[in-house]
Amino acid sequence: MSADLQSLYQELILDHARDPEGKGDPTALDYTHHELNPSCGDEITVGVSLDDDDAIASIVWDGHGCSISMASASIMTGLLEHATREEALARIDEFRTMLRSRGSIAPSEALGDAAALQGVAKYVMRIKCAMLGWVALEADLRQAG
Amino acid sequence: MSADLQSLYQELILDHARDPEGKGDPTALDYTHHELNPSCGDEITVGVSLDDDDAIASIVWDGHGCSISMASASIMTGLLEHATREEALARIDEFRTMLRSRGSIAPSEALGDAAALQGVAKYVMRIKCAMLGWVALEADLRQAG
Amino acid sequence: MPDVTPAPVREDVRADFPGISGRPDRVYLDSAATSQRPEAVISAEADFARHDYAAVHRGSSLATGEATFAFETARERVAAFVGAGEREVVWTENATDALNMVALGIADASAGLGGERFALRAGDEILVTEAEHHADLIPWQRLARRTGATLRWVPVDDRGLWTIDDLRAQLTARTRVVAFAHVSNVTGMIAPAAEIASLARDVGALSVLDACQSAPHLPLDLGALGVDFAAFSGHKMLGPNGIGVLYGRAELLDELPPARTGGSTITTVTMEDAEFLPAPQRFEAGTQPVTQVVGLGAAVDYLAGIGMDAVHAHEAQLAGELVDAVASVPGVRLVGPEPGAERAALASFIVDGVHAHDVGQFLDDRGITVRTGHHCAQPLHRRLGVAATTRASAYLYTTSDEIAALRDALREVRGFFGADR
Amino acid sequence: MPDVTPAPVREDVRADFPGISGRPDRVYLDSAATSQRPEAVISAEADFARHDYAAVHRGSSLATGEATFAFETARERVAAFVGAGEREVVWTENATDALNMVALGIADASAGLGGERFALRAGDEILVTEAEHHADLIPWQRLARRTGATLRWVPVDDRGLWTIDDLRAQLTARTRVVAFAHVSNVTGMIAPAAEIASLARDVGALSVLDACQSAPHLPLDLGALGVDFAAFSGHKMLGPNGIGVLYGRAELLDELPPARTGGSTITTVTMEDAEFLPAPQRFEAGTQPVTQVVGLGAAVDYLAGIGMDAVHAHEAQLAGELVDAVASVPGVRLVGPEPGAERAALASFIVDGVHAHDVGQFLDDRGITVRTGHHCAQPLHRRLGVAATTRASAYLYTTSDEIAALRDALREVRGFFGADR
Ligand SMILES: Cc1ncc(COP(=O)(O)O)c(C=O)c1O
Ligand SMILES: Cc1ncc(COP(=O)(O)O)c(C=O)c1O
Repeated sequence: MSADLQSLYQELILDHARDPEGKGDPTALDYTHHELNPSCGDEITVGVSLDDDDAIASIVWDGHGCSISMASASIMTGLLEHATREEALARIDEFRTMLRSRGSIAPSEALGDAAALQGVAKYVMRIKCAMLGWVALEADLRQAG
Repeated sequence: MSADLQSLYQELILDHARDPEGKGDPTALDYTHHELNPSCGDEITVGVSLDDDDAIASIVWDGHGCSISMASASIMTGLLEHATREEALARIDEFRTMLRSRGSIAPSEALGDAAALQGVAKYVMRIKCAMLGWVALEADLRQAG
Repeated sequence: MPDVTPAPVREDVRADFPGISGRPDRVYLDSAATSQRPEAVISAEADFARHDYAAVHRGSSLATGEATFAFETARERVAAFVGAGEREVVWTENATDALNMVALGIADASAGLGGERFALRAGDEILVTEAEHHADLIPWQRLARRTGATLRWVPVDDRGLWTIDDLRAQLTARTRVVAFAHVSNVTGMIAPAAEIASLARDVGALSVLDACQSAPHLPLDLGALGVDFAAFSGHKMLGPNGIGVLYGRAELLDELPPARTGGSTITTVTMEDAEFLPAPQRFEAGTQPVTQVVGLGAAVDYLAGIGMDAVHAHEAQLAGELVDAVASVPGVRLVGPEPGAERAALASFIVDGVHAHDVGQFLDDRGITVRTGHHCAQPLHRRLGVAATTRASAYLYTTSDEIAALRDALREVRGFFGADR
Repeated sequence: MPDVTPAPVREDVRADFPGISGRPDRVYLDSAATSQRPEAVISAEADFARHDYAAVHRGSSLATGEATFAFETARERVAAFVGAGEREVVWTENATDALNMVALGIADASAGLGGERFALRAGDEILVTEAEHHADLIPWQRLARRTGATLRWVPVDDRGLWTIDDLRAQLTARTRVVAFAHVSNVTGMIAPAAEIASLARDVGALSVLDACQSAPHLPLDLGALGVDFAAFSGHKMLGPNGIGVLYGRAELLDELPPARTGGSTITTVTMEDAEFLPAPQRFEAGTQPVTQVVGLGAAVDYLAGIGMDAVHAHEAQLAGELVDAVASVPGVRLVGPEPGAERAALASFIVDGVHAHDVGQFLDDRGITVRTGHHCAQPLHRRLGVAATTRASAYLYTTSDEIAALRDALREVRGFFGADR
């Protein structure tokens, strides 16, 4: 087992994948968006509702996919619920930049548990997996904006 | 001037090109066929009439093209007028084989002045030029057959 | 299959492939996606680019003559390699392009742009199978929409398989095109191509063979199979990227309208209209992938040197080992023909509780390159009840040791992801 | 044109080209047909094939990741080289393929297969020029036949030239497409592309630029020109065969229906229907010419390293010398702009009394490679009153000595063929 693989599939990630947070029926929420990874057919639908202060009241998602995409959506839910719209968009941007950096940019504190997905940056073909839920949430928030 | 070029453009060929035999209006003859060299737009129409013994009574052609194609049509006229249909088809075949041989097959006596076109065999892209009139005549003779 | 045992593939064949011998850390089991190239092919391309490079079929210079000669003799060799006449081989960008050329040509015929015999009318039927690669499905869907024809398909069973009887059941008097893969890139099933070509002929339909997974691996005689059209790609048969072949029976190719038009395809062009050359030139619009044609010529020379019977026998052996390797691992489900049945040297499988991407990642970490995803066959995967499978595929340079390495790694996958708990 | 004199093209540039430096016996004046490749491009391709080769955009293996990275960064560099966004560069087989992709996409839109904004109706007009290459003419003729639109054209004068006023005179309220070459491959005339793009926009027509002869030779900023689509080929700009580019403004490309369909272009596929990805992927059906993309990336890096201003300045100098060389020979008639006027570094000419094939043969014997024929522009040649011309064309590796050699040889042509008697 290489260190890279160990760091990609940390226990935290495998746990989230097995037992994801926020999974449910997103259709009742204010905004929903469906995202698909064309290379494998994985899909996710992310729903979001905002409160009066433009903060995220709740995130609910449904979908199927690899452990990286499922864990990533699960971690995202915990991280961004209660963030303001602006904060959430900034976090999504930061997460994307980190993943695309090929390992050159370390996650800031603000990314919380999502830092565990840092190992994905080494694997170009998995970035889409890790981003799947985040891209859907981003689309929701842009609709809301 | 290379020997190859000298042999390609022998005086005999340049003379035929300047002063071609058989050039005229082919449309009055029994069979006519139009051939075109798509790479340069050169064209020829060859007409032929056969006598009762299936021999070529006359060949008349019209067209424009490079000196090789014009000289070749001119030489062909002298060589094949009065040949039988079978003989003419055999000569056309022999001529083609010689040209395609990349120089490995020498012309037989039967090709007469057409032997002067032997130099063309070295120049793949000019074979079409030398064959233009012959291919048209071949088509005429096949129609007649 | 010949009666006599073919000469085996040379022991030292791996040394010919820099992508294999130069990467001893890697077990390359993704040849069904794209094959590695022997040095002979790589050098043939590079040498041509260095020394003989010039435009082809345009102008009359010596340089053009040399390049045209190299280009056309490669055509003769590729044609001979698949049992075609040289006028029956059209260069395309890839197999996908070749299949589209047929579908778009039929669309143009249906719109009155020539080739009347190919015209489809509303209610005519196009028949494919549920196992097709998207390259042999979407062009036909689009053709149906362009012409009002109906797309029908042969359904597959739980393992992704179909039989000739299943196909016969879908044939009708209105079937005008029957398109199917010779060898499925997901199940490895080998279709009875000659019988299907003859069934199609009987109802007056054109047969179109997707030969992507057969041309590289089996002795192929398209003339003898009797199919009307066929398509395959250079990059799956030791050749370069960017070169594919459309095969068509000469009399059909001469009449099919060329969908893609441009230079070198014509006799006379006016501002109003253009007249097209006979095949193959009528389809070869614009500057052709000359270097790649030379490379593909070198690839078929290389394969012919090894002998396609030897390649096939080697792979038949590996196919058995692959199936045994996969079937021996608990919690792993094999797609395609049952163990023991005939199949190409590829195995797609589903690991219970572990997504294909994760399986692939784990194998990759062990240096084993496989393919994960829907392999451009979404309808088939939908039928199998999964979004993605993992596929291992072999070629003449694959060894039994490599397949054993796959088996050993596979045994650990479920444990690593905790799917065995 | 920049105000400052650009750095000149490096003196030793010829050493980079094996097809030039390795053939000291040859004067290569046929770069407008296809260019020679620097060793950097040839090696980039061969090294990729040897060491990094794997499928792109399919599956998730490390090998695929590396290959995909090489493939996509090449796209970024090619896009930057021509002033495009990276999503605005679609890989095609060649420029011909790119132009067909637009024409066939519009045909599909007109047949109701998506991209409604592109649909043509009977009576709509497509405008081209009489000087177009067949690749930018026949696809529009066929589109007109498929849709009932009318093809109109800008006529050329005795020298093969047309002006923006000539074009304006043909524009109508029904013009929906204006397609023209940035630089004519026969006359060397440079069209005012930005002005034409803006005229087209004013009448609501799409502008389509054939940039085959400009992308290799001029600093090009497609975004700034404001054209809607553009096409060019790798093999004319130091890159490999088998790779071309379709440029399109992102919002247009995302809506144009893909005529060629297959794997890697889709999101969801059922047996009935397929949904396509945004551009550029929606157009890149099947296994892409990955090696050639890597090679084209190396080619634009090489050109950018030399500097396109330097290339252009070098060629402006050579263009003048070419024109002088040709115009100085008695009995030789120059086509295209008058001596002194702006033109690309190419010169087509007619030798009185000697057919172009014979001229070419004579020059070839002197080791000078030129192009003879109609250069895929039959209507233009018909207008010039000849079936064929001879064309000499230069590139960054061409020297003044080579042009002097052309002039000296040209002086003997008529004598040799007895045309001066
Ligand atoms: C002006 C012009 N347009 C189009 C083409 C066609 O390019 P290609 O043959 O690479 O597709 C060429 C070159 O042949 C050209 O010079
Ligand atoms: C069965 C089958 N058909 C078609 C294709 C498409 O081939 P290409 O991508 O080379 O066009 C492939 C390979 O991807 C295949 O395996």
